[in-house]
Amino acid sequence: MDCGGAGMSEARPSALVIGAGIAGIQAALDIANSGYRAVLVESEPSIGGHMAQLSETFPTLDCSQCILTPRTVEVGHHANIDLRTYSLVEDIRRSKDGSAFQVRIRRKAAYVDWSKCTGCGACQEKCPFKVESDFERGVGVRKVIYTLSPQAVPNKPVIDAEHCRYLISKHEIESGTVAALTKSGKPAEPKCGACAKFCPTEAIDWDQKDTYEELEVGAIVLATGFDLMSPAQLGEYGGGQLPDVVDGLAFERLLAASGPTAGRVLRPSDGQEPRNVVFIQCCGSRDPARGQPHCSKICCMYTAKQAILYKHHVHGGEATVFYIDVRAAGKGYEEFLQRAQVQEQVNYIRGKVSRVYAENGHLVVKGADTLGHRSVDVIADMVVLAMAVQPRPETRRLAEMLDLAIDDSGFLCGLDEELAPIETLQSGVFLAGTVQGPRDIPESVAQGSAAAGKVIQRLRQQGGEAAA
Amino acid sequence: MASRTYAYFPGCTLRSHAHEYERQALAAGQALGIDLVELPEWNCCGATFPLNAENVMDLIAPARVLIAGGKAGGDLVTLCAVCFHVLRRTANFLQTHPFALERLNAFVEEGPYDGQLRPRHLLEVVRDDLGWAEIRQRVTQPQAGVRLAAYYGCMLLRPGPEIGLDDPEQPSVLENLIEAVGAQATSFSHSSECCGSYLAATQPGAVERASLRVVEAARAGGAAAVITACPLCKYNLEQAQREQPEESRLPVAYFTQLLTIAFGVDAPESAPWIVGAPA
Amino acid sequence: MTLLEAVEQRSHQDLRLCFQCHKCTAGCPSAVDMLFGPDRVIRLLQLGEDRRVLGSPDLWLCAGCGTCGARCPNGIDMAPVMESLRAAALVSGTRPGDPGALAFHRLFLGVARRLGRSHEATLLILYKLRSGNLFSDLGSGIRLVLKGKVPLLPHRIAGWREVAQTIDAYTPRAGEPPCEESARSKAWN
Amino acid sequence: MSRVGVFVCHCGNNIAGTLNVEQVVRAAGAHPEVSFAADYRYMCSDPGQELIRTAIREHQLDAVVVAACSPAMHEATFRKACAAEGVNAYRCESANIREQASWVHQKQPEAATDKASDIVLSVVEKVRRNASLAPIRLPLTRRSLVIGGGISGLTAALDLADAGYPVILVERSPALGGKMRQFSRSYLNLADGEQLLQDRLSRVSEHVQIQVLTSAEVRQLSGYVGNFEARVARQEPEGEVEFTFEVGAVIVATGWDPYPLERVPWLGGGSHPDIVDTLTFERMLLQPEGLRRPSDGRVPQQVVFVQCAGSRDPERGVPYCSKVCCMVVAKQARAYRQQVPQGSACVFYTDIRSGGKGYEEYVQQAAEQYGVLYLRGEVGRVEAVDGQIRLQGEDTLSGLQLELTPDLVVLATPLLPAAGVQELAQVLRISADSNGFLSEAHPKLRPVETLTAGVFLAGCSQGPKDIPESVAQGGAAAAKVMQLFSQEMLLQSPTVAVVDAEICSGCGACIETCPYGARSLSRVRPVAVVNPALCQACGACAVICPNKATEVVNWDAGQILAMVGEVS
Repeated sequence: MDCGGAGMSEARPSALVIGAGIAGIQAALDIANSGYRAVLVESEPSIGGHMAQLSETFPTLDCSQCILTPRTVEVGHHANIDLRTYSLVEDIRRSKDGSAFQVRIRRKAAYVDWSKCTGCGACQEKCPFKVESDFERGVGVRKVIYTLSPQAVPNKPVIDAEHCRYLISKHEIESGTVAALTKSGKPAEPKCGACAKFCPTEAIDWDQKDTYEELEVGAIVLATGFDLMSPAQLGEYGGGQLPDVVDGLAFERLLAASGPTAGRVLRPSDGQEPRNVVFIQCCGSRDPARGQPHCSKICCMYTAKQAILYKHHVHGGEATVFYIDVRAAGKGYEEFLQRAQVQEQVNYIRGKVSRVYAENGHLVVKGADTLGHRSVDVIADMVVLAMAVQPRPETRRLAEMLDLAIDDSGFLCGLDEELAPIETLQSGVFLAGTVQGPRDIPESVAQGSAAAGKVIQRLRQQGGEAAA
Repeated sequence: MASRTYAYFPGCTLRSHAHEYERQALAAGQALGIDLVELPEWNCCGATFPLNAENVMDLIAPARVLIAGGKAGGDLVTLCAVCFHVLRRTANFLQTHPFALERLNAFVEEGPYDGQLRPRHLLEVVRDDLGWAEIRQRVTQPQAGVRLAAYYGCMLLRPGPEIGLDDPEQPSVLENLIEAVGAQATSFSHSSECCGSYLAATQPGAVERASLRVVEAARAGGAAAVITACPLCKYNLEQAQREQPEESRLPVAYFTQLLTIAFGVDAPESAPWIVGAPA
Repeated sequence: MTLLEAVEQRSHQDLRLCFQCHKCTAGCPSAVDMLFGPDRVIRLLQLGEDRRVLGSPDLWLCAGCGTCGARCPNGIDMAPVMESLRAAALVSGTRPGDPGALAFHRLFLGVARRLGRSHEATLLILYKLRSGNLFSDLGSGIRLVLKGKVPLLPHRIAGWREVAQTIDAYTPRAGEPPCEESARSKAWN
Repeated sequence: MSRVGVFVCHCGNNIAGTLNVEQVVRAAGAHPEVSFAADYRYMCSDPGQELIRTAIREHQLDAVVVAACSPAMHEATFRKACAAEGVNAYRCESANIREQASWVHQKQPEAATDKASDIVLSVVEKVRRNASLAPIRLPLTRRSLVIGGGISGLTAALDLADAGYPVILVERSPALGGKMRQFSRSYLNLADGEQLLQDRLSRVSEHVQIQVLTSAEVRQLSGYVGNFEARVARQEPEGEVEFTFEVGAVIVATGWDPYPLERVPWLGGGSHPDIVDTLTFERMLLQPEGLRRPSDGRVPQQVVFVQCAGSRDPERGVPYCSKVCCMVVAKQARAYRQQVPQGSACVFYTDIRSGGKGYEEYVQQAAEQYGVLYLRGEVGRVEAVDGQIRLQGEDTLSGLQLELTPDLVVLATPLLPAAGVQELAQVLRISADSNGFLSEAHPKLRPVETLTAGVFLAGCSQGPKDIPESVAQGGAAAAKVMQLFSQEMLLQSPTVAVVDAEICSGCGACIETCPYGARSLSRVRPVAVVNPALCQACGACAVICPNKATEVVNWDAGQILAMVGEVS
């Protein structure tokens, strides 16, 4: 539905949506398309969340970026959405009458004046330093001045101050660690600064500081999403030690056409095409002893998808999945699993892997087949760990700020987890997506819409008329 | 160099099979300013930690060692990985089970034991009290070019939360020690796999297979010798190779030997990784 | 009390949590020599197949290395479970899956008798009997012990009278069901 | 003379990895009416759109072709960018060189490049003839029709009513509450379904904005988004009474029906009174005198639950997973052990699917605290022999063959789409999948929409779901309706069929052929007229018209011939 929104008015009732993954995006769009203002806050430089990292989506194998970018572009241009990326919600206080919230937002210093930046990309091209990219999950690099992807919304770069040569040396000079005068007696200059030299609009702002903004909203949607548990926490699989043992999101990046290998599956250690890939499910999930007690819900399906895509990418490649129970509960999911097992000939072995270690340039996967009652050692070129889905660290902070209930795993609790999953103990505060627990994209989208519905309801009840 | 003094529990094995281990440890300790003072009165640690402990009788042997250690004052240090394992787990158990401690104290003559001792392994002393920099400083005969496999086995590592000597899945203390004396720690896939342990008495076949897998993995990593802290591991790994011609066996040495040779206490030619190692 | 319950109580491990992921068996250094492997031992206990469990050689093949316990998602350590099962097998008189192991235990008992009950070694030996484990630093078996080449006994030791007097009460007797054995036990706080 | 701009997208490697983008730019640039042609890595990105906007300004472009992905993806993006620079949105067209060239001809890069150039040039021929248009504006009725009074329908109705929009809630059975009404309890709440629903039911019945019709069915739906007319028939003692409602949106929440026990004969379904399905067992758990088995009223001492009793079984049952059974069985086995502590409960399963918040922990508790024995394996056969139930199965984990003689067998049979939903789908002009569940517009991003504007889905009508998911979907469908109702006027694409009344003979051939019912004879004079709100611009009328009196705007014969001419 095309809503040619009118100009923005500060007086118009508005809602705060925290987190711009698919659930937050959906909530913001539904709120905005109903004529209310949505302030969408995202800690990363651009929106899209984990969905922007995915290669293709199950069970239809739609390209994730392709179906996501129409939404991100719509958000970026929507007259009713105020986008606050690279920003964090610092504080939330309820107003005296309880109907509204005072919100304090901190925008992190990006060292780039976005109002001047045209997103031409010259800075990224000229920056001489590369660091490991979180977005690429360690299997790719980015420049120190960076955007998350070429289709980023907004497409404005930020400077990673921790690795920026200029900012580091500037700090050294200012703090006196380095002499203020050079040997020749000239004032010491910070090194590099290539981005600033090549920026055609002089948008690099070395003195930029964090900025703060206060605003009032009538409702809040929490959609801060999830993180994957770090593979380094599973030492027996060589996580964090063996380069060819990667997590599920890293493998998504290797499969993605927009990823660091342009969609070729190449193992990180030597750039060779792996002929044999082992996927291990329940890595840290269903593991109260050392990981998370909960089931991460999405891994069974994305592993089946990754195994299928791998077999499409590498002809003659062998894919083996170790699992405990295959959880293919969703529309078309069981059929998709059947496709993986039968048509695509992915080997499914019921049993958990005890250890992965390197030997003679390969990985030895010590597994077991509980159905065949035998131990199975698989020689693999690459191992993909379906790491547990867990809440992001800021979720707990927000829960404390708003006095919300959290469960044993750290996810937020709905007012009634079954009958009122969107509402919370606090009126006017709603949940959407994986902030509440692991769930897949359609469930997150439905929750995003449902949360928007609650927001619209509340704003209408508060008497604020939507803009036409 | 300031001298550090520790109470020292040798255990039976060091007075029989592994007297060399003790000699090396005392010598290396001297070089490092570590004074190991043997407990005036001690008995066997019990050799296994009772996993189904139902009464204090099961714990009395290690508990007596702890009592003696407590009387001696300061930290109690051991060398044998088995003794260390039993003593530390017993200490943990008594610390977290006050009722058991109470019953024990009602029973033994030489008590009471306050439950607070945390027995330590010499490796911990070297790593935590001295640090690798100090080891490096003391090295006079750097073992450059020597490739060694760090072998932990089970007793030093598991159960991880109880033992707490190192990361049970990715330990590093032995590797760090090897690097500190200038040698190179090889990639060793079986560094914390079990050698078969005390099944040697009843299941020699199973132990031999398990131990040979460990030896082969060390060999595959290009090691000239296996470095261990456990007399039982050393025994099993050597026994497993006894059928092989002597020159093709992979030597197994205590980490203390690495120190005595690197510090110039023992002659370089006594090192099994030089004498026995393939060129 | 079922064997499952008795073993759970003695070993302090919750075997009903096991969802048969097989991670224990996949990492067990002795699994290649076992008949079932640790995961099926649990499964058979869950299904009440006690005789098959007690008669299996698997109990005697566990080296207690703790690899299973270190990695089990449900935190189950099989080493104490196997130890309880060994004790249960001995007292129930089930023919052990490994007759050699039993003989070894009996022989040790004889050694203890020969040395005399008041002797300090008695405690040690009985202790070993109860645990079902033996410290194999003794060389390749008992021969060395019998030849007296390995000093089992500690040096410079004080009196153990109070210990010796209580040993009888805690010595397991053949034919005693394992559940009573554990009923006698006291849970530590 | 037009001033057309052509913008060729690399789509990362999706397009540029196969075909020669520069060559396509050169081919387009050679067209006499193309004033500007360029390529870029991602045209949909912000800098890509900026490139288009700058070019419009600098080269005074009055029409734009973006050669990129399918128009289903980003046509709206590019049209907005053009409109922002004053180029009419309908003078911007997408040339699909990804799905139609690079993706399908990956092995023939040269031919793909030629084909892409042809596609681009043919769209240039079209766009230079495109008229500037304005969207059609339509009024709308801000009242909705919710079909189905189960948990998702109730949630949707309440959300809409609380937002101030009136709702007609139609329920086929005599009472609201759906299947949940029959539940002994839910996974997490101890109260029975009736109690859990109480708050919602009383609020619905008291709400001034909700009109409830029970024992009623939707017979017909005419009209279009924002302006539907629904005919609802209600069974009353005196006979059937028909109502007509004008509504702007429809939410379908028709739920599910149980699978007939007789359809699982290999599990003894229908052969013995003590072989029951899970829904029946729910009622048994609620018996005031305690749990009694149907045959003789005794308390069952050994209960066997069989999961996937017909689900995940394309040969004998249904191919899909019914999703809720693992948790339903865990809940029932726990409840049974609570009611009959000395009884034993075991569950045969293939995979335990406890993916949901707290679900894994819930099943682990069933095994650990409630002593439910889980057996991994299929049940080969359940049969009644001389009144005794015999069950053969295997525990594949231990390899044990099991022969049991349980007192009661509970079969977790599949969830079926509600009876009659196929007919309803036809009435609503929406589609269903091969299993009979209604189809959503997109499985990932449009889970509660259908391809028919103004008709939305919620709950199990779309596929098996648990309660929290059904609640979320009910809320999501309501939000979609609120979004629709917040518009002052509905905007509709103006590229619809038009009739040249001077030429039209009123023969009516187009009325017959129109699949959307968008055409009729004018009441004023004998010519065909088009209802633009219903027209989907399929062009069937243009083909059938013997006089060439009808055409689709911006898809006229001249344009199509010019496009064909460019390609051939």
